[in-house]
Amino acid sequence: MAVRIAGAAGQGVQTLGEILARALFRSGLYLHGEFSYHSRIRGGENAFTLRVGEAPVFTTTNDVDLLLALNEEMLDLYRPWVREGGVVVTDEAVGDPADREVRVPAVRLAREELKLPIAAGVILLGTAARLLGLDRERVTDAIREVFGDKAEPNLRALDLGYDHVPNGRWQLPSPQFKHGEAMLLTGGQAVGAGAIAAGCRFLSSYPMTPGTAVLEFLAMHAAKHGIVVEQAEDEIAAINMALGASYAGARSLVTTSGGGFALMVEGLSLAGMIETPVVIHLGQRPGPATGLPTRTGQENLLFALHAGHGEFPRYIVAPSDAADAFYLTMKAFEVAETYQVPAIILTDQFLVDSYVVVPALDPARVPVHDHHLPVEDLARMETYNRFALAPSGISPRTLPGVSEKLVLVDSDEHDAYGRITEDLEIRVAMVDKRLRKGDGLRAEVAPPEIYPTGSLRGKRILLGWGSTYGAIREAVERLGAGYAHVHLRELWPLRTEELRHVWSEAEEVVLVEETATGQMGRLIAGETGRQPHRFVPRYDGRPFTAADILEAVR
Amino acid sequence: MAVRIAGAAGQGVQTLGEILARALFRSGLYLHGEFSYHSRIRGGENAFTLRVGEAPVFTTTNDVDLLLALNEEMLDLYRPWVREGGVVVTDEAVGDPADREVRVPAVRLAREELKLPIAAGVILLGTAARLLGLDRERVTDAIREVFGDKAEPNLRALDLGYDHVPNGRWQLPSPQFKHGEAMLLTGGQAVGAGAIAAGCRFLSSYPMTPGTAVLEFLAMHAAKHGIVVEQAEDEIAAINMALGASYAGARSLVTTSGGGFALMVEGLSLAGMIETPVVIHLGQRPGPATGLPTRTGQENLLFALHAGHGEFPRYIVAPSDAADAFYLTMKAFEVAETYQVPAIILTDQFLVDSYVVVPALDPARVPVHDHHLPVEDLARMETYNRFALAPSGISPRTLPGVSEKLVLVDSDEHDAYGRITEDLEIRVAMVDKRLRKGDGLRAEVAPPEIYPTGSLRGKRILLGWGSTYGAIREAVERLGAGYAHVHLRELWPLRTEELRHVWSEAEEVVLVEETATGQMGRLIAGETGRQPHRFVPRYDGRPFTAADILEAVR
Amino acid sequence: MAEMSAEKYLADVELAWCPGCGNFAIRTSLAAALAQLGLPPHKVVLVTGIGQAAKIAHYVNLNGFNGLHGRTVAAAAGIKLARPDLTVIAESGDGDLYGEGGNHLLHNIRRNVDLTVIAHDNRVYGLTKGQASPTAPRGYRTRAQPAGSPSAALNPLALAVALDAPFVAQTFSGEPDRTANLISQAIQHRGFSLVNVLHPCPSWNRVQTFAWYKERLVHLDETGHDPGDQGQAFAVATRSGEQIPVGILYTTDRPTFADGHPVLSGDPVGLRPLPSSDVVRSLLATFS
Amino acid sequence: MAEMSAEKYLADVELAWCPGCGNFAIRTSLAAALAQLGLPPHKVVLVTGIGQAAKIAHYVNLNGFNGLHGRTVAAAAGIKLARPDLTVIAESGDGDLYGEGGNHLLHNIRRNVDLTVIAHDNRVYGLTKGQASPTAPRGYRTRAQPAGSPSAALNPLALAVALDAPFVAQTFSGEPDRTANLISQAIQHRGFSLVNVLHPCPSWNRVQTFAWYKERLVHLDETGHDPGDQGQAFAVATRSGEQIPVGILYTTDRPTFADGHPVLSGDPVGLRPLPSSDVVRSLLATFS
Ligand SMILES: Cc1ncc(C[n+]2csc(CCOP(=O)(O)OP(=O)(O)O)c2C)c(N)n1
Ligand SMILES: Cc1ncc(C[n+]2csc(CCOP(=O)(O)OP(=O)(O)O)c2C)c(N)n1
Ligand code: SF4
Ligand code: SF4
Ligand SMILES: [Mg+2]
Ligand SMILES: [Mg+2]
Repeated sequence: MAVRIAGAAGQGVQTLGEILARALFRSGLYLHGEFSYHSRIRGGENAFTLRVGEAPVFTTTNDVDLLLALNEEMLDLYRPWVREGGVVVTDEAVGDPADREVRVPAVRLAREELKLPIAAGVILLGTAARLLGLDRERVTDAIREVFGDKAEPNLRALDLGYDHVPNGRWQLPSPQFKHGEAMLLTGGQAVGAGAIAAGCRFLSSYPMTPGTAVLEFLAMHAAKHGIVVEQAEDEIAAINMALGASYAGARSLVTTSGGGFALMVEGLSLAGMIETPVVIHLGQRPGPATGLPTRTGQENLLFALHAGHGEFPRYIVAPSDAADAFYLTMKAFEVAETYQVPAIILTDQFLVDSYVVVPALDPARVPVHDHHLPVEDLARMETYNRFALAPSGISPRTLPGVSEKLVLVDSDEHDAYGRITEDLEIRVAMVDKRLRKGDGLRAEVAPPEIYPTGSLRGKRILLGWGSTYGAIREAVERLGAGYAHVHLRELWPLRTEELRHVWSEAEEVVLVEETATGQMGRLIAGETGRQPHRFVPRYDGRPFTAADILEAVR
Repeated sequence: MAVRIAGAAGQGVQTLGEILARALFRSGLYLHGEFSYHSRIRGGENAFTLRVGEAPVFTTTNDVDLLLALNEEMLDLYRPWVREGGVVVTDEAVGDPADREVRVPAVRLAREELKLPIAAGVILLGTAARLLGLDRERVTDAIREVFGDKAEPNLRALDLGYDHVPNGRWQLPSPQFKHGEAMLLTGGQAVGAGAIAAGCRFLSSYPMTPGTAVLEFLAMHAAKHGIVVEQAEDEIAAINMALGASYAGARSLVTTSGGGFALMVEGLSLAGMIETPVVIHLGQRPGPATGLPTRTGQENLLFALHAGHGEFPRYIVAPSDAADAFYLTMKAFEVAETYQVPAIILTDQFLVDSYVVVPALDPARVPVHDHHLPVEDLARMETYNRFALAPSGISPRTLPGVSEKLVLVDSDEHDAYGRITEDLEIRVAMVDKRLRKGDGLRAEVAPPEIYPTGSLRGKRILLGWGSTYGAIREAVERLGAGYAHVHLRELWPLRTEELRHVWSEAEEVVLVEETATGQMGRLIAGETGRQPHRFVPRYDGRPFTAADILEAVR
Repeated sequence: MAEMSAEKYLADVELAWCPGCGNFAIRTSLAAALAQLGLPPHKVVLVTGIGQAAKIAHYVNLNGFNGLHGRTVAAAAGIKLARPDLTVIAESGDGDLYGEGGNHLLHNIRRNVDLTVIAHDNRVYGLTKGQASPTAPRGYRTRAQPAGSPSAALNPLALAVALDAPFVAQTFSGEPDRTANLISQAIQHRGFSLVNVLHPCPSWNRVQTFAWYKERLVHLDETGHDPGDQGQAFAVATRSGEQIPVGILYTTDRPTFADGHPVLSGDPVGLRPLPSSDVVRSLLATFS
Repeated sequence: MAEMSAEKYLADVELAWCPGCGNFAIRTSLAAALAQLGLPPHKVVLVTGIGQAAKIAHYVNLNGFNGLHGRTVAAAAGIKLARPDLTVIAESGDGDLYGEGGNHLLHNIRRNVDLTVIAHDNRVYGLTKGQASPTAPRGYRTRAQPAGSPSAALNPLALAVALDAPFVAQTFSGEPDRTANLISQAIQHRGFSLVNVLHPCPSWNRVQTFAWYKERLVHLDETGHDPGDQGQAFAVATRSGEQIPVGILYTTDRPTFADGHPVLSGDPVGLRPLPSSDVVRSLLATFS
């Protein structure tokens, strides 16, 4: 079952979508809600596409059963995607009365009955909800949650729409989970919540779609959770402020997109040199340059991996869904802190903006610890060497001002104390020390997920990473025997052994990626010598659906 | 024959080195002069290492025959590198009189006879010159060239030193070339001269070692050659000013090092999107971050290749010596202009600062052309579409203000005219158009150089790129049969066919690179699936010598 | 130059701005200014960055360089240095010009390149959904600043006056004729000009509305203000409280970047031919 | 706080500055200021960028964050926001603070974080061999500007006064006691403080020498200047000609970043423990 709400920016598409998602969630159903929009504040094309299921749904769809079109343009654009037997809900003034749409006098009712023209959308939503078989009470709850003390007129709007049609054309499945067993959130919220759960205390960022979602989430929770959230003057300030704060003891996050990340590259290299943890949320969108600001893509993989002058270890994750985004964000903080390295969370607009119902998140799955040197140990030291040549590469770390020991970090090559040096032997020792952390990091990374489990012998593999997970999984399920799905969620360091194994077993490896050049293939080949046999690209800014992949693979 | 001049910053090591180099050049000899220095203005360790030869010399050496030590510290540091039978020239007050150095009362003479303490170095140089068998007249000429109207006291200093020892301990080879047949220049000067020869009209840059050399060279020639040279407020301004100037018709260059390039990454992506040519000289030095500001390395290969969000074609060259730097800089401008792409010249401190004698440069070897649409053609067009979907990917380009046709470029995805669009079909067409330029670019790239020519069957290959050329070549010459040298000077697009051939023929491929992680190996494997069998790293900030490679390979 | 019709500068395309936005009027004022000056469209380059304001490059018939967010003035300076024969206007939002791009503003005022910078000052980041821009007042609440912006508002006029910018003016989008007039004077002024255009953003800024501005405007040409006096200009620029000065705050005439420049006095470098082989050979001769 | 010996702040390492450089005296003045205030070294963080001046982080016994060229003030702001319990000093060259880092200066004055910024103003880029810095006068010749710098000098004092920086002072390295005194007052002042320290660079700057400065200094505390008057401060800052003002130009007391901030009023976030699982669960409950 799938629903699409489409309208212009300013018509409340996202709000309507969120209400519908909440109502379905409150009905105990799994769902995926994709928000697709133009880079403007009023007008243009906004669409919220909602899939409902009895099991977790992690991807979107092209075809829908019900289209709620808020204007003529959207009706024309999206009607072709309504399935045979589907329904279109519109205002009575939209479209051709001859067509067999469900036509509601929403605009008129909103104006005349409610004196609130914007409520026309809620009226139409009410109609759609009843057609879908949604309990009025669930929608009422959802409207209260979303509108808070502005709920009243919208509840009346709901009733107007709900009462416009007779009872359910469709029937919804019975509830699949009880309250508390599942959660509804977006990928952006998941990253934000993961950061808070991992002890993030500082965020400095400059707004940039889709990174802004995380900035706004943390801003909202800052006071309650004791986090300094500051909008920086630019992205360079953002990363350097974050590194300052991290040096001073605050687990720090920055959030941005490709263009902003480009400006942070020098700071990333600084993080590598001063071995100061920082977590970077990089929400991808299509480039080059400003590109398509509100669309999705996976074009920043090789850029994120090789960004920064000089060689230093880093940790890169690419969550496949919102639950993953929560856990991997926690892990990114913990790994950054343990290894004193920068960690990058590579998401994309699709993941960040999509609503999804996931099994209840359990923060205990990713334990977090304080990694600072106990002050007692410090007291016993003659001098404290911030960059002591530890065998693991991880020098014991303390903070300025917590003891009489001084803490010096330096962007130049430096000695164990942190003082600038041009001694070339120390230089070599420091490079070696920094790179040794790569061994530990490699061991932190989980092997790629393989579905179905069992032998890969003779199979065709669909290989993916990040937010294409749901689409690839669904495609593989539909393809059935002879196909398998190999998915990477932790991208760097790369688990080369498992990948070599995949290649040696499989008949064919097909890379599925939202780029034009197949970056993951080039990365894997660079490290293992194994190249994908085929590549299914997408680079129009829209997320893959299972149908797209099936069409390309079959 | 090799000579080293070593002293503190402020003692004139580079000037003395340049005089000696010029004198040898005027004597018709090939030479290579390496300048190694600390990141400070006074004090520290500066050394100029000069090799002389009867054929072009492209690399430096650890061992020398003559050491001119300007202070005690340098004497101690470099004496171990004086070959058996070599000579050390110092001031009488430096070192232990018991040692068998050539000790000259240079400081005293400079103070008492010349009233110019700094001239002590020239006195010692005079002594060294005579020992080397250099004609006094050649040194006199060199001093005149270097000091201009301040030559006089230095000529007297030369005499004082020259007369201090009897005639030549060594004899120099006879002249190998006549005036005009060869040139003496540094890699930095070569890049600058190549830029001028290719019609560079605009340079905006922020000082950063070793990139500054090119900024200062062009600044010096700006007035004469009609080039606007401007020191920008930061590197971001530099690249954006350069792109503005290029859009407006000026062939544009920026010059920097890794940290400054990091700040240009967003601008690089802009160049890709607006298809506006720009040439970036990226002089590498060891990182991460500020690293070792005055040292050399090759750590920016994968960074330069993958820098920038989004996917777009680029052209990357890595000159192997100063002559190459001249020709490849010309080519970089011409390719950037032809394909409307950014081009990166990847050099390093070693190449930029080294003096070398090369066969006379011939600018006609790289033809340059005007690639703009003739105004007559424009007049015939109804509308001018800056981004017309040309089969080659290269849209006909004109400039603002040369006709009534308007020229619009946009960092957002845009249509053929240049107007912002969110039409996803146009998006796909534009990505395809931009990437199609890769085909043409690939055809521009020359195959890697292979030495000795002939079959590679069963050979061990030393694979390198950029400024390690001389050291690897010399090592292979000394290793003799069974070894070959494969060298890349144009790095991207990669000539994958030839590389596949190398792998399929050779017994073993050994990558020689000034990094800790073997970036060229990862790059080649990423594109061809072939990984080097061994890797000889260096990352202490010093250039490879042939001896280092021999030791590692044997 | 002959006056032209303002219409010809306006592109016939859909404008993606919100109904009621001040950007519409600024676009019209720009066209009117260009028409007043009779500048042929192909002799003007409009340089913009990224943001709602910056979309204006697509809504006019001029040469356009719609570059990166924040780099508007840098790109404009490059264009002007390569092509002094063109009129170069840098136009963008307050976030672009004063936030991300602050350093370029600072240093191009020093440079005194002959540019006209038009800032659309709505005190918010419009395109990214309403965060505080540098000109937002302390305490201004948004989704990114739920407890209120902790920083004082940037005063772009005081900044420009302090840096001795040759032409500093402020205007309000709701006064299109005055705005057009100021823009045209700014373009004519030799050297760097800044025109800060206050404009309402009905979508995000519910404080500084059309009416709010209307009540507070003080027209400097009616107060006897002397734009030639830097101290007075500074006093006007920093006058706090309920009065918002509009008009020309400051003008001065100091050497521009081009004055006495060894290369800019000749042909525009963007139009010079490739070097002759003789010239190149003479350069190379210095190495032999 | 008890006065301490200045010696203990000075690291016993080789100083890589040139003989005769003003940096030596600034280092001593900094130590004297800290000693005057009796600040324990481990409670102070010295943040620097890259350049000759910036090497000072290695030459003192303090916590140190020697970050990137130009990013000094940004890193310092991050440190101070995470740890209001520490005294944070940002110190670097004029190229670093006013050139590459201009935007951070601008916006941190707006932010009014309680930082002390000490600018070593030698009017050149010392470490990269003498190019013009933003404070170099128009016409100043270097290897990168052989025809003379085409830009006007940046006036950092006028800039800071215009942005209403709470403490704006200038001093000369050749007057170490006065310099120490001003630094100590700047540290004590609530909010953002800028101390511009003029200093000779004998290696590159042959114009603004020790003697050149000595002849031109005017001590503001001897002229009856009122630092509380912004207009007067602006007039002093922009007074052109042969007089160079030293002393406190401007002070004001305006809300700092921390005032009324919902988080900064509590424990320093850099010292807070990891969140309890209860707190995290209550956050997650909002999703169910
Ligand atoms: C480097 C970079 N950072 C952030 C963004 C995202 N971004 C686009 S527009 C904008 C703010 C626009 O505000 P303003 O300049 O005031 O223009 P307005 O929309 O208000 O007219 C931002 C932050 C970007 N495109 N590039
Ligand atoms: C991003 C970046 N750009 C350029 C440099 C090169 N650089 C190092 S120091 C310096 C200038 C230093 O001048 P200033 O800040 O005035 O300090 P001074 O040496 O004069 O004390 C520059 C440009 C760098 N390290 N990083
Ligand atoms: S968001 Fe504001 S500034 Fe942007 S177009 Fe809408 S009303 Fe205008
Ligand atoms: S270069 Fe100048 S500023 Fe730097 S240490 Fe030497 S004299 Fe001082
Ligand atoms: Mg704005
Ligand atoms: Mg300086």
